[in-house]
Amino acid sequence: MDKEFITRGVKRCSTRQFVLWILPWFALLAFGLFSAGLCLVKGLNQTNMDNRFAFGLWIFLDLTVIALGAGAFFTGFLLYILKLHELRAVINSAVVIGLVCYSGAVAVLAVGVGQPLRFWFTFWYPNVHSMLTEVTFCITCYLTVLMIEYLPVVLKNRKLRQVPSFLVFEFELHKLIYVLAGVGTFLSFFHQGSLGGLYGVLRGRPFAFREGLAIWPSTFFLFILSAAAVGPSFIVLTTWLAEKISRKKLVRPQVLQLLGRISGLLLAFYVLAKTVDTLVWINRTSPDSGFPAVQYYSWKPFGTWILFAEIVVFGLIPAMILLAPRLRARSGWLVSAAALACCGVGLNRFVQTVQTLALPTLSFDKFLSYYPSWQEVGTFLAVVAFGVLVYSFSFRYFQLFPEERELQMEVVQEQEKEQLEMAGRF
Amino acid sequence: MTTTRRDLLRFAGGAAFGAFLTPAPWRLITDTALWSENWPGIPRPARGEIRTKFTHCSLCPAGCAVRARCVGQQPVALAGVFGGLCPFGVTAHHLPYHPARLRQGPVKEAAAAVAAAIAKCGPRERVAVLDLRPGRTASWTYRRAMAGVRNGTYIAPAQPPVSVNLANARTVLSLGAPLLDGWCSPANAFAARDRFRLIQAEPVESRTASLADTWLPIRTGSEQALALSLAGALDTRDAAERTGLAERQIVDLARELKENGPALVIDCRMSQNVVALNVDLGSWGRTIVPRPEAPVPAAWKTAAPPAELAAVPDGSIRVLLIDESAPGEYLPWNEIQKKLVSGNPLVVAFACSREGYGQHAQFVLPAAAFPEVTDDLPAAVDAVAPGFRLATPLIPAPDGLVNPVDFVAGVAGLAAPDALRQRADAIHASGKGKLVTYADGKSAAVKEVKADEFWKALNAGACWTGDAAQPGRAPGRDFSPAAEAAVPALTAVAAELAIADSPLMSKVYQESNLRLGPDRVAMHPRSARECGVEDGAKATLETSAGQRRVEVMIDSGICPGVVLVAARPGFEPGQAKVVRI
Amino acid sequence: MKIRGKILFLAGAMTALGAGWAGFPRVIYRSRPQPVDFSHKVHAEKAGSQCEDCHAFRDDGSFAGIPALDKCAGCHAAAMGTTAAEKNFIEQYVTPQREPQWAANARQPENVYFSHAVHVKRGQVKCEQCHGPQGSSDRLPPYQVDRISGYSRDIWGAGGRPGMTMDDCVACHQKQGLEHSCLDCHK
Amino acid sequence: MKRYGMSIDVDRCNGCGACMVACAVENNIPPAHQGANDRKGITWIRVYRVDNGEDFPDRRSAFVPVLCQQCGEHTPCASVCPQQAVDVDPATGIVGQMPERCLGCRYCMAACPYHARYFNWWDPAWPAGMEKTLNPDVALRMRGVVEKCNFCHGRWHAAKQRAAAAGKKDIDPADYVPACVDACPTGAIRFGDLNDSATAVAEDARKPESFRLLEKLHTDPKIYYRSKKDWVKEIASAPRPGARKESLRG
Repeated sequence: MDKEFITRGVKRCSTRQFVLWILPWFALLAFGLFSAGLCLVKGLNQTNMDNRFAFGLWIFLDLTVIALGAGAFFTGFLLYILKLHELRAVINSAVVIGLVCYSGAVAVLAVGVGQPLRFWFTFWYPNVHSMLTEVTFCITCYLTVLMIEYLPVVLKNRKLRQVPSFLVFEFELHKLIYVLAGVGTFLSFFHQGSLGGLYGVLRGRPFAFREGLAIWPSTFFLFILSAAAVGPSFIVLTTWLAEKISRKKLVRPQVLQLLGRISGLLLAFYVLAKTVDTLVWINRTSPDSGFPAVQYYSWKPFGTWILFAEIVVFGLIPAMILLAPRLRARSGWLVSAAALACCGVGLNRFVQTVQTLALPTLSFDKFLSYYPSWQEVGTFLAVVAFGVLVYSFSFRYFQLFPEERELQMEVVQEQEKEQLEMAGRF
Repeated sequence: MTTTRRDLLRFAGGAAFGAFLTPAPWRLITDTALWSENWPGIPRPARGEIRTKFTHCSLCPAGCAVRARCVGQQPVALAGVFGGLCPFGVTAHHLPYHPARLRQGPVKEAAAAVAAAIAKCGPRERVAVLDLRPGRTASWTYRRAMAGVRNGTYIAPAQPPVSVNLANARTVLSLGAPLLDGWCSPANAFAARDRFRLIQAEPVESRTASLADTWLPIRTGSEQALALSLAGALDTRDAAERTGLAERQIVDLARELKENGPALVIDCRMSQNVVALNVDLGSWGRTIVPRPEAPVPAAWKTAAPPAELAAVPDGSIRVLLIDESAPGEYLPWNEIQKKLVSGNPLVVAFACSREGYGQHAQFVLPAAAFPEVTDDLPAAVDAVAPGFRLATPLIPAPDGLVNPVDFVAGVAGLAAPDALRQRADAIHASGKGKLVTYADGKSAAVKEVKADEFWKALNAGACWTGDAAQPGRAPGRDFSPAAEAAVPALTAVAAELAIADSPLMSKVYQESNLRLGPDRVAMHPRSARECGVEDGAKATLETSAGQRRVEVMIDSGICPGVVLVAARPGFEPGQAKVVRI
Repeated sequence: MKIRGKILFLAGAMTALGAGWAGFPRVIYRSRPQPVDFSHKVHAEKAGSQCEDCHAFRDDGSFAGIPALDKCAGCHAAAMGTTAAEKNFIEQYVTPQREPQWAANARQPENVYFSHAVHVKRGQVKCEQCHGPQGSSDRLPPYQVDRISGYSRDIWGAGGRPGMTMDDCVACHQKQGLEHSCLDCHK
Repeated sequence: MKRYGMSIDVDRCNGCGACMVACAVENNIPPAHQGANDRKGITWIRVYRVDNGEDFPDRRSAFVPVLCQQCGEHTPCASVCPQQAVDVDPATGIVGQMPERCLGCRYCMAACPYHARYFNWWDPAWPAGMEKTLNPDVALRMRGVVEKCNFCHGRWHAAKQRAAAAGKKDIDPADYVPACVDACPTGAIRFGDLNDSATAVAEDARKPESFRLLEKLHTDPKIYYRSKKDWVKEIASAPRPGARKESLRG
């Protein structure tokens, strides 16, 4: 029934099948919206956050999804600025992923503040010294950019093309795309950084506090680097998932390998930088503020293992795999390495947000624990469901993978050739 | 021509565009934010002229002088006149609004029932008043009333026969008395604090203990033994065994008390042994003097003498009127119950809430809460000279309350027109002492003020202090041997004084763990392990006061084998059991 | 066809503009009449009274604001003039000892701390500077309150009214170089 | 320019909690919601119980009142607030918090090493009738905003007004004393202008046994604690796991 919406020349599952696929996600979304509603109407007492654990699951979610969404800006940057044309194959899907991640993050931020009605104060009375101001400005701006970048994808839809003015508009937009990519890149570089700064500037939390260049602590740059590193990995991951779920070939393996290679390269840099930063912090920054770094890791369960896992298991190892052409060539290795990298960035954001708050600062403090309430988890899941839905719809009705059609042709031709050959035999 | 969908879209587009050029959308955004400033349901503090009123806090016998900051007539903040107040005093002006506060009661029915019960009182059966805070003018009225009733008895918890003079002390040994935590007026205690060395002998590290110069952690119930051995009436080895101290410590302590005098030994009720020990140490007349009392009208001398509960024969009280509106030391209910007649005795309690004896009484009649009461205060345990201090109401009492004094006087057919005024006049007539007014801090000799002015001043915020009486002959040093009580496996000890508290006290026991909340107990890790509970565990606590659900807290400052509980009215230290739920 | 589109667009814009500029202010404010129609002018001329005579300071420097009934009753125990307003006032309020519920246009929000003593006595600010020519007005301005925010129009509203909005305060404080922190004026 | 500060004699504090409730009375802080606990309540000044880590009978405790330390140098909370709801008053050195401007993002709470900032998790509510006892000099806060100690700013306003009414240029120090100082029965807390070396506070601050919490963070707190006991002085420094048993009460 929705045939005329589906791009020519690509196969999509039957409407019934599609409905069956999205229904559970819609259910999840509904539940999530309900719990978010509770938090908005009854207030944040619905969460398990408290005066000492002022941030919880949500801020962790924000930092993580935005790091993963970095693929959007970085792929754009590689494609339009550095002219890596192979990446045209994944740029659309990258944009969708970016859109999903950023809109999700903004939504959660809106639920997470005590007085959402005052959201505009940040724009009207901004405190330029606050990292959160930088974050808010950049995220909102970049979200608009993403929407504009998303428009062409939408307008290319088979049905919408029928409106002539849309076509014109879309064409005009295309001229803009380089500007957009540039702006987008700048903005996201900036707020990936300010998200890192968010905790790096906390002088009162020596576990997170870092020295740095000018007004920016070292975490500012580490976040940019790590985000740029895992962004491509996440695209590899999602594309692979899409291929598996839709049981189709969507991009040429070389593209994914290229992404993997870039990811690995940056990850290697990141691991190096992170190591240096950690050493400086352990030997200078932390002791200078009166906190011997060893004590952070003597509060169970957050022992030194967490540092090891962050840098080696989820940093060095995937970087090695992705840098080794042989391993990279095998999709199994490629994907699992990408997955490792993504977990790594997640762990790093977790350490930044949760462990920082759990550790005591006053000598008579306790080591604190925190478990999110179901309302918090629900809101978290809403973002996930929202993401899956947007991606599914975009995948079904828009052309996320331009190469898909050709790949399909090739498959068909091969089949025909075989048939001919067979015919020739007899 | 027809309007198409496009036309509508165009119109709408234009409207949207135009709207942004008007103040409306921006104003709406602003207004919603402003609306969040006066969020619905947030009360608005009343404005008005700021006035200052004075009174005396009647929450405990210390009776601190209070300066009240009022908006119009309503007190909004209390502060001490001679220094700080305890947290209960600071928030006392909330008590009338306490959710558990009693506002209505079957007054007529109670009066009728009492009259009927008195009418059919047997020859041996008694009508009794239990007064938790003796020494007040109200107490005198009760005693006079009981003198007028057949077999009328006035019962009160034993009062300290002496009061202490902290100002003179150089060494103070406190046997479990919370000297710095509400035993006497905090202003006095801390004014004198820097001049004496404080030795606290107590099984738990109480607030006083943590501030004391020396804390002697002794076993529960061994205070008397320590006192006796210090007086040489008990062998040191024996005492060491009972208290859990080293003999050496006891010997040193004894020496210190002798050498670094004037010494003062106190315990919660200034028991006979402790008084005798003080006499022994030669403190009589220096750090310890007989309890002073302000003059009373000669006509009152016919009043019934105070009786201790123990002195009343069992099963003899038919009518018991309990005044707990002025809280003091609560006598354990099971003791009281023994004294009641077997066949339906009548118990009437006058109280602000059902918390206390109300649970056991047939009738609970609502009495005035602190800033509404008109009452006076007995001499505090740290008052060397006689005094007269009024607790005058800061706000009018709501309708439907009963004044226990009037009720009892009515029962006895005693005309008690304004006993407080009579007392004041008697004091004035004595011509002794001086009148200290708080507003200006001036003091005038009583001789110089007229009776009316005297009375007016007392009501407007002033106190009368008489001349310190001569100590007279010291009481003979006769010691009552400390009963060798078997120490139970787990002993419950009260953490706080049981005082009615404001909802805001949640700051110190719910929103922080500074004080032990009513639903919490604290114990040493070891005894917790023995009971099979750990920190934060839910458990049931069984004491003589009954059973209740509590949350366990670990505190290694508590003597093993002791469970620290927040005292409730009627609670008494003793055997306890903590069972995990 | 094209023209028609433009016309429709403009029509839409015009409607919105009209509604936003003319209609909206009427909708957003709720108006409340004053209990008594009181003339500052009359009192200033006939009784020759100054502002301070009725709007007095207390000893602690706090400002009494609108005088209570007894102040009025001091003169108006019985009718002094012949106006219906006064007659009405005496019957409605003085005789039954009922405080008139004045609607104070100048009452600042709960979160604002404004001390008349500091401004008038130390700052030497004239009443008119903020309240406008209230003293010579013949009738009280109607009390207009924002339906959503609940603030009086003088406190947070359109221009053309006496300057008692936060922006007015800030402007003056900046001029005087007296602007330190939020808590200077907020409580 | 004044620099208001406080000195707290830890050896004198008996942990009665009068300061905590007096603060709540003065600043219109509501009683706890039944769901509140020691981590969700609002206590602008909070008395912690610390101990020397020994076991009975060698255990000794001390009580440490902790309120906003009014940091003077790169004040952690002021710099992070995205919408200027936190500011340091140059005239008094007091760190101010504007509930009406606050977005409730709680970034400042994460930034504060002294845990002196509190969030309104619930709508403020009082038992029926008790709202009559609210203080008109302090505005009530709404749900979803952060609040903290501001040295009883309402009293500062009142003092300024009294001075103006009396035609005086400067306020009388006796007129401006925070509620906790007023209420403290032990006289452990002193308040005054640290810039004026004659004040008792400035004197205390100079005493050898006086210290400030986490001084090495270079936030220049204006609350000076002091104690003669060495194990009490340790509370000034960073936590050392195992050195002191967790103080489970207080």
